[in-house]
Amino acid sequence: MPLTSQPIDTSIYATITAAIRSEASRLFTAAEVVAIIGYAAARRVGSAQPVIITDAAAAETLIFTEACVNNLAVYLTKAKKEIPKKGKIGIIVKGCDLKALVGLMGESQLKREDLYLIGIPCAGVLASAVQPATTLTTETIASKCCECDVHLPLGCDFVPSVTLPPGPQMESRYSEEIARLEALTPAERWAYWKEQFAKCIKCYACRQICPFCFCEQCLCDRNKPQMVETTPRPAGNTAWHIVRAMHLAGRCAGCAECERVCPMDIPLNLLNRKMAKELKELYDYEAGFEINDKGPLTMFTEKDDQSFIK
Amino acid sequence: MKKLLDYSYYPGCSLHASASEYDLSTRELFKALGIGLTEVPDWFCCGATPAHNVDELLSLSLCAKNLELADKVEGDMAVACASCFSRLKTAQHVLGVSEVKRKQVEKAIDAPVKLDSNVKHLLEILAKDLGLERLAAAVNKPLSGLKVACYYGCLLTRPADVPNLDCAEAPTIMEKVIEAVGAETVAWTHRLECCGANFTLSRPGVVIQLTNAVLESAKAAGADCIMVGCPLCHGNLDIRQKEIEGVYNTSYGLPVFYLTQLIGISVGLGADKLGLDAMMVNPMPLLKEKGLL
Amino acid sequence: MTKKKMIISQETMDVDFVRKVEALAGTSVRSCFQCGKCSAGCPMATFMEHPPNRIMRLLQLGQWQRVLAGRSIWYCVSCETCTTRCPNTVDLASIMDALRKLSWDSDGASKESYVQLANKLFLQNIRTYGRQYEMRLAAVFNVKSGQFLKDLMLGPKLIAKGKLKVFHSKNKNMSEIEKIFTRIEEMRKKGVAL
Amino acid sequence: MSRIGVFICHCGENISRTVDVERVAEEVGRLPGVAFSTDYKYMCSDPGQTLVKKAIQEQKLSHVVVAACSPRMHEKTFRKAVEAAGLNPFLCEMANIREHCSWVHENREEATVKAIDIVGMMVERVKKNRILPTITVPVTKRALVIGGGIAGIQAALDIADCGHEVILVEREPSIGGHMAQLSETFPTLDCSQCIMTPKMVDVANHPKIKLYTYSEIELVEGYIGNFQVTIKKKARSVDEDKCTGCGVCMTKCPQKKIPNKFDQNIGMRTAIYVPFPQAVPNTPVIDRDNCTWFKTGKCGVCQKVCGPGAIDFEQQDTLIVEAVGAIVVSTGFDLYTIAEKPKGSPIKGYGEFGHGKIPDVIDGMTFERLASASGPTGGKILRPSDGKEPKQIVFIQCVGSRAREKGISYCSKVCCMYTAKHTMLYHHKVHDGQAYVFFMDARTPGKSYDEFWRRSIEEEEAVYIRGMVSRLYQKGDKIVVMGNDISVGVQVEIEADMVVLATAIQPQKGADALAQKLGISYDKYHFYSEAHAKLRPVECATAGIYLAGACQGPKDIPETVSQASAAAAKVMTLFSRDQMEREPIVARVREAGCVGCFACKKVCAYGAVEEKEIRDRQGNLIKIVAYVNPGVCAGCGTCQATCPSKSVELDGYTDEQIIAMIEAL
Amino acid sequence: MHSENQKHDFEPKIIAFVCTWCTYAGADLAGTSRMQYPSNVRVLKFPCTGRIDPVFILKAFQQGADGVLVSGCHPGDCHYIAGNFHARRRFAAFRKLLEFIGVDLGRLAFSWVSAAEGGKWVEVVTDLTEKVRAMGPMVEFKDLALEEQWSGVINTPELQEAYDAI
Repeated sequence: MPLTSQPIDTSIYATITAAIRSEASRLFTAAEVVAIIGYAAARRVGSAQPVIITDAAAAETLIFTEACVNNLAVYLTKAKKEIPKKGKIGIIVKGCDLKALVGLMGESQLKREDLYLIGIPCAGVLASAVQPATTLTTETIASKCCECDVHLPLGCDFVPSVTLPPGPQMESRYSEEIARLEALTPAERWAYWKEQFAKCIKCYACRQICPFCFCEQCLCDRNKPQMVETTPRPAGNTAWHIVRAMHLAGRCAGCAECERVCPMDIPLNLLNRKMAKELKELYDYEAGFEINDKGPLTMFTEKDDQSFIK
Repeated sequence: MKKLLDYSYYPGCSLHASASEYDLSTRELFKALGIGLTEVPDWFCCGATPAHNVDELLSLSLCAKNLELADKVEGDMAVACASCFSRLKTAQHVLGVSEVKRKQVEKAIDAPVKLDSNVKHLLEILAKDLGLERLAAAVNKPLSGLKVACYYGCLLTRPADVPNLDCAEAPTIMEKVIEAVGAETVAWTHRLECCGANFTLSRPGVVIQLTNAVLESAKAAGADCIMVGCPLCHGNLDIRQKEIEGVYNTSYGLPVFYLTQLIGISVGLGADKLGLDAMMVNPMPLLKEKGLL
Repeated sequence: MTKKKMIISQETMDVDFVRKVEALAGTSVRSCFQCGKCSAGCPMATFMEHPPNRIMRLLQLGQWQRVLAGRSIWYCVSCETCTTRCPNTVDLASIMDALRKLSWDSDGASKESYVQLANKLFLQNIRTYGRQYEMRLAAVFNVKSGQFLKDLMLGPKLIAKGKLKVFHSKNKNMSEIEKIFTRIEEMRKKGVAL
Repeated sequence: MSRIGVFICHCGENISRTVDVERVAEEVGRLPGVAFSTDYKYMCSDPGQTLVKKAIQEQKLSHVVVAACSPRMHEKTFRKAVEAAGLNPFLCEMANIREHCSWVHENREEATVKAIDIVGMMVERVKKNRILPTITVPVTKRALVIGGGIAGIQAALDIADCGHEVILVEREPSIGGHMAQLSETFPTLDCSQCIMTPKMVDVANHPKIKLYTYSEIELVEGYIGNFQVTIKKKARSVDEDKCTGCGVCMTKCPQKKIPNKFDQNIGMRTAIYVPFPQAVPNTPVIDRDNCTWFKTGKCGVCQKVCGPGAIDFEQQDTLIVEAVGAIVVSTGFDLYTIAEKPKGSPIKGYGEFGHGKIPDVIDGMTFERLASASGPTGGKILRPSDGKEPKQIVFIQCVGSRAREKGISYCSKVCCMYTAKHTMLYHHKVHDGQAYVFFMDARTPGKSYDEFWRRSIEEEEAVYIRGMVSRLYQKGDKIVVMGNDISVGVQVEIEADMVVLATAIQPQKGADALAQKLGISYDKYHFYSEAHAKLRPVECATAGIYLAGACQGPKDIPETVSQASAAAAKVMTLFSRDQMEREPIVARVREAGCVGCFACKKVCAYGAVEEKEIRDRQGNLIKIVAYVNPGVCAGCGTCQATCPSKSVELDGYTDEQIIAMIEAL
Repeated sequence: MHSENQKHDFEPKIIAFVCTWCTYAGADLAGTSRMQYPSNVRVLKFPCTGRIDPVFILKAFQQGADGVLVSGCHPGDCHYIAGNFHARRRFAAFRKLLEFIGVDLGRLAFSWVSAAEGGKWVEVVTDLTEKVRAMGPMVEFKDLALEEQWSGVINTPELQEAYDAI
C-alpha cells in the first residue's frame, strides 16, 4: 500500500550534534577515551562520512544528520588494529548499529568495557539512492528505517536528552517484498534471484562493510578445497550469496549496509531479513537485543521443530 | 441470568423418545445455569452401535454428516447420550488417523470432513467449561445425605485415548460433578462394567444378567440411587429393574437418575421440569425422605 | 466344524481375509501375543464359544470360517473393554466390527441372529426416518423374530410414561440421508470402498 | 602424484553375484592416480590381506581403497593390514559395495555402475587423506564406580584386588542396593543377605577402595584415562570418623514412625537411622526432613546420648574432586509402579488394578521384604492392611513389562523366576495357603532355571494360570481377580487375600541426568546403551566408561555379577598401560584463520574447545583462538560445520576429503 | 520393491549425507536384510550429522545431484550427545533459505534413521528417488554452471544482433 510522501521531523538532529560534540570534548578532556568513531561532514553538501578523532579539538567536527547512514561498528572489527589500543574507544551508534555491537560482543569480538557508547535517538536516515541534501520523507528514508524497532538505543553510556517526535506511519518494505516473493512458485523465485545474482560482480563490498564478516580468511576465498566457486559467474555468485546469508542467519540485525554498498543494487538485506524472520518463527530469536552467549544456530532445545524431518 | 456459554446441542434419537426426561432435564438445567443450547438443525441418527457393528463406513459417514451440521451452529457440540458421544468422538479419531477412510467418507457425504470441532459430553461441560466452582455456586438445595452410585458404563471413557473425557480405568468426573452439588458418592466395583446396552432388544437375557450385577454392586455399596449419563444404561437399569428383581427374586428399589435430573434438583428445579414422573423406579419416596422435594 | 482338525498350510491360511479385517479395523492382528487379557475382562466371554483371544488366534491362523461360523462376534456388546486394556494396543472392538461387517456382507450362518435382525431394522429405520423410531423398532423386531409376546408388559408402561412415542417426528432433510446410503452403495459397487 | 591401490572383494559370491567386479576393477584402474587395481575372492582372508600388503610394497602404493563390505565391518582389519605393510593406516579407506550395493540391488548393470561410482568416490577421497599420527594420552590408574549394588561392589572389588585404587560412590546411606533387600535368591534359595553382606564388608575393609556413601555425582569432566569427577557428599549430620556405630542414637530417637524405604515403606525407622542392621558403613544418617531438631530446633536427643560426640547438626554438603582414569556405571534399576502417572508421561499406570490404592496389592520387592527374616514382619507373610496371613495369594506376572500400551514393551527378564521363587517361599511359610500365578509365558532360560520353575508347580503346588488379569477390585476384605485361563478358554475369578504384582524393571530415576553428566547415551527407556550389542556389551560408546548390571537392561544376579567382572576386566586392560592410544579422528584448529568467535566452543558437547592466547615474542597478546583438546574431542565435527571460516577441521573428515567425494559424482 | 524390468526415462542422482552411527548402520542393516531399493543413491559417510555443512548440500546440487538426503540419529540417540540437535536447527534454517532462493524443497529430504531401521532407510531412499524422478532433473544449478556473466539479459535487439554476429 503506497503512502503519499510525508515529511519526517529531524529537527532534533541539531541538538544531538551539539550534545555529542560536547560529550566528545568532555571525554577527551577527562581522558576517558582515546578515540571516538563518529561522523563528520564530507565534501558534498549535506553528505557525511565516518571519522575517527583522537583529541578534544576535533570534537567540533562531529555531526549527526540524516546522511549519517554508515554502521560504524565495522571499524571496531576489521579496522580495530588501526586504532591504538590504549584505552576505551568511543563510538556513535544508532539503534541499528548498536544491535551489531551487541552481536559482536556475544561472539567475543568486542568487550563492553572497552567501549564508550554514545547512543543516538534516531528518526531515520536517507536511502542510499537519494542525494545527500534531500529532506527526509517517508519516500526518501532508507528501507531499514521503515521497519525500525530501536529508534532509541538502550544501554548506552551517553544518550543526548531529546524527545523523538512521533513519526508518520511507514510501509514495511522488506516484509512486503518477502511476502510477495514467498507467494511466488519456487521457479518464479529462482528466476527472480537468478536475475539478481547474475548482476553480481563479486566485488565483495557486501563482505567488506558487514560488521559480522570479521573472518580473517573467508571460506569463500579458499581454494583447497574450493567450497564456493570464486569467479563472478552466476554459479559462483549464487553460491556466495547463499553461503553469505546462511553465515549471517541469526547474527545479522539488519543494518542493511551490504545492500547500501552494493554497486549492482542486489537486494541483499532481503535475504538477511528472510532468515531473521524464519529464526524468529522457529526459535523465537531476534538478534541484537541482548548479549547472548549462544545464537540460534549454536544452541538447541530438545523440543525444536522437526516437522520437516521424516 | 446472562448466558455464560453457548453450545450446539445434539440430543440423539433416544432423547426424543425413551429418554425424553433426559432431554427435558438437560434443557431446563442448562437454561438455569445460563448455558445456551441450540439444537443442531435437522440432525440425523449417529448410527449408534448397530451401524458401526456392521458398517463402519456408514457409521463414520453419519457422524461426519452430523459434525458438519453442527458446524453451522456456533459453539462446541454438546452431546447428552454416551453412545452418540462415543460414536462422534470415535469418528473424529478414526478419520483423523486414516486418510483412506476420510476420503471415502468425504465422498459419501459429499462434503469435507470437519475434525476440529470440539465434541463434549454434558459432564465435560459441567465439570470443565462451567467449572465445579460455578456449578457449586448455582446450588440452592444441596443433595446432602444422598448416596449416589455414579455409573459410567462403557462408552463415556473407553477406549483410553478416544473420548478423552477422563481416565478410562479410574475416572472421577461424575463423582466430582455430583459431589460439587452436595451429594455423597459411594465407592463401588461395577461402575465401569457393561450393562449389555444394545442387546436390550435382541438378547434381553444377557442384559438382565449383566445389569443385575451392576444393581447388586451398587446396592451392596450402600447407594440410595444410581446416576447415569447414558440413555442406554438408563434403559437397562431403570426400565428393566422390576423385571430383574423378578428374575433374581430380590428387591433393589434403586432410582436411576440422569445426571441432569440430580443436578437439576440441587439447583432447585421442580419435578415437572426434570421429568421425574417418567422414571420407572419411583424416586419420590427417596427424595422425600432426604428432604429434597 | 469347531472340532475339526485344522490343516494349516499357505493355502488354508487366508491372509487376504485377515488383511481386509486389518484394513477395516485399522489395527494389527499380528500384534496379539495371546495374553488373554481381553477375554479376562470381557463381559460377554461366558456367552461366547470363542472368547475374544481365541478369535484373534484364529484370525492369526487365517481361519476366518471358524470365526464367522460361530456366534461369538454377535455376542460382542461393543463395550471396548478389550481395546482399552490390550497391552499391545490391538483395537479388538474394531476387529469385531470388521468381522461383523464381513459376515454381514457374506452369507454367513449367523445371519439369522436376532442381533443381526435388530441391527438391520435399526439401519432401515435410519434410512427411512433419518432418526431412530424405537416403537417401530421394537414392534417390527418382535414380529420378525417371532417373539410376539416379548417384553409385552413393558410396552404400555413405556407409552404411559411417554417413553415410546407412537407417532414419530421425522427429519425434514430426508433426501440427504438417502443420498448418503446411495453413495455408499455406489462406492461399494465400484469397489472403491470395503 | 598418488599411487593408489584399489582392491575389489568378491566376498565369496556376495558381491560378485550382482556386481561385475572385474569391470569395476578395470574401470577404476583407469582413474587418475590409481596405480594398481585388482579383485579377489575374499579380501579379508589371510591371503587377501597378504595380497594387499604385497601390492603396497611391490607397487609402492601411497594410498589404498578396499571395496568390500561395510567399513563398520572390516575397516579396522584393513587398516591394520596396511599398517603392517608400512603405510599409515589412515591412508586406507573402504568402499562399501556389499551392504550399500550388491545386497540391495538385483540389477547387475545398475549395481555395477553404482559400485564403480562408490569406489571412484573413495579413490578421490583417499587422495586427500593425510597421515594421521596415533594420539597417546596418559592413563590415571584409578577407577570410579557409580552405584554400590551388587554390580558396583563386584566391579570395585575386582579392580581393587588387581591393585588399583577405586572410588565407590553410592547415593543411599549404605551400599548393598536391591540385592540386600531380597530374601532368598533363585534358583538355589540361598539367603541373599548371607551372600551379600560379606562382600559389603570386604568393600568396607579393602585398603584400595575409597567409599563415598550418601553421595552423588555432581560433575564429570575430562576423558578416557583423565576424568575429573566432582562428588557431592551430602551432609550426614554424623561425623563418620567419630561414630562407633553403637546405635544408641537410634534407640533413643523419638521419631519412630517414618516409613523405611529399604523395607518398601511397610517397616518403620527413626529419623536418625541406618537403613538396615548390616549396613555398610554402619554409620547412621539424619533424615533432616523428618528430624525434630531440623524441623523445630528442639530435641537433640541423639546428640545428648552420643558418647563419642559424633552428631553434627551443622554439617554441610561437601564437594570432593577425584581424578580417575575409568568409570564403571552400575546404577541399577527401579521398580515400575502401577500408580497413576502424570499426564503426558510416556509410561502409564494400571487403573484396572486400582492404581496402587488397594492396600493388599503389593509388588514383588515388598513381598521380598515380607519374606525376609530381617524384614519388618520377621519373615512372616502378612497383609499390610490388617496383618492377617493371606490364605489365597495371587501373583500376576508381566505387570508393566511387555505392555506396549503402558509404554514399556520389553521383558523384565527376572520376574518369571522370582515369581516362581515367591510361590515357593509362600508355600514354605503358609502351609495351608494356595498360590496362584497368572502368566503369559514362562521365560526360564538359565542353568537350573526351568527345573526351578517346574518345581514350584510340581512340588510346591503353585497353580499357574496362563492368561492376563483384566481387573482387580476390593470386595470386602478380599481382592477380586478377574482373569482368564486361555488354555481352557474360560474366565477365572479368584477372591484373593493378597495380590503380588511382578512389576517391570525400569532404570533408576535420574538415569538420564547422570548419563548427560557422563556424556553417555541411553535408550528411550533410559537404560544406558552399550557400544555394541554383541561385541562390546560392557563398554559405552564414550571411551573410558563401562556398564555393569541393570542400568543397561534387566538382569538377574549372576548376569549382573558377570557383567561387573567383565567391566572390571575392561578397566584393568586400560590400566595395564601407562599411556593409551586413541583414534586420531579429532578436530584441529588452524590458528591463522581463527578469529576467536568461539562458535565451535558453543556447540561442542564435550567441552573439548578451550581458549588459547597467541602472543608475540614480547609477550603481547595478538589474539585469542580456539584450541581443541585432542584427549577430550570425540570427533563429531559439529565444530567444523559451525565455524564460519572453517578454521577448525576434523581429521579424517576434512572439507577437502568431502568435497573431493562430492566432486567425484 | 525395485523391479529389474522397470525402465525409466530419467534416473535421478541422489546424494545422501548420513551419520556413521545410525543411518549408515541402518543402511548396512538394509543390506544385511537384503532389502531392495533404487540404486540411484550415493552415500557419503560422516561421523555425525553435526559435521554436515550446508555448503555440502549446495555443492551436491551444483555437482548435478537431483535430490539430496540428510539423515542421522533420532533425537536423543546421537552418538556425540547433541550433534543431531545442532544439525536439526542448521538445516531447519538452511532449507528455508533454499526455498526462498527458489529451490523446490521436494528435492531435499531429512530423516532420522536409526541403526535398527533398515526398513525406514529403504523407505526414505525410495520415496525421495521416486519423488525426484517425478519432478524431473534439477536443472537450476546445472544451468547456472553453464552460464557466463551477464548472459541472463540480452534484451535489446541491437545487443542481440551484435551478439549473434560474434
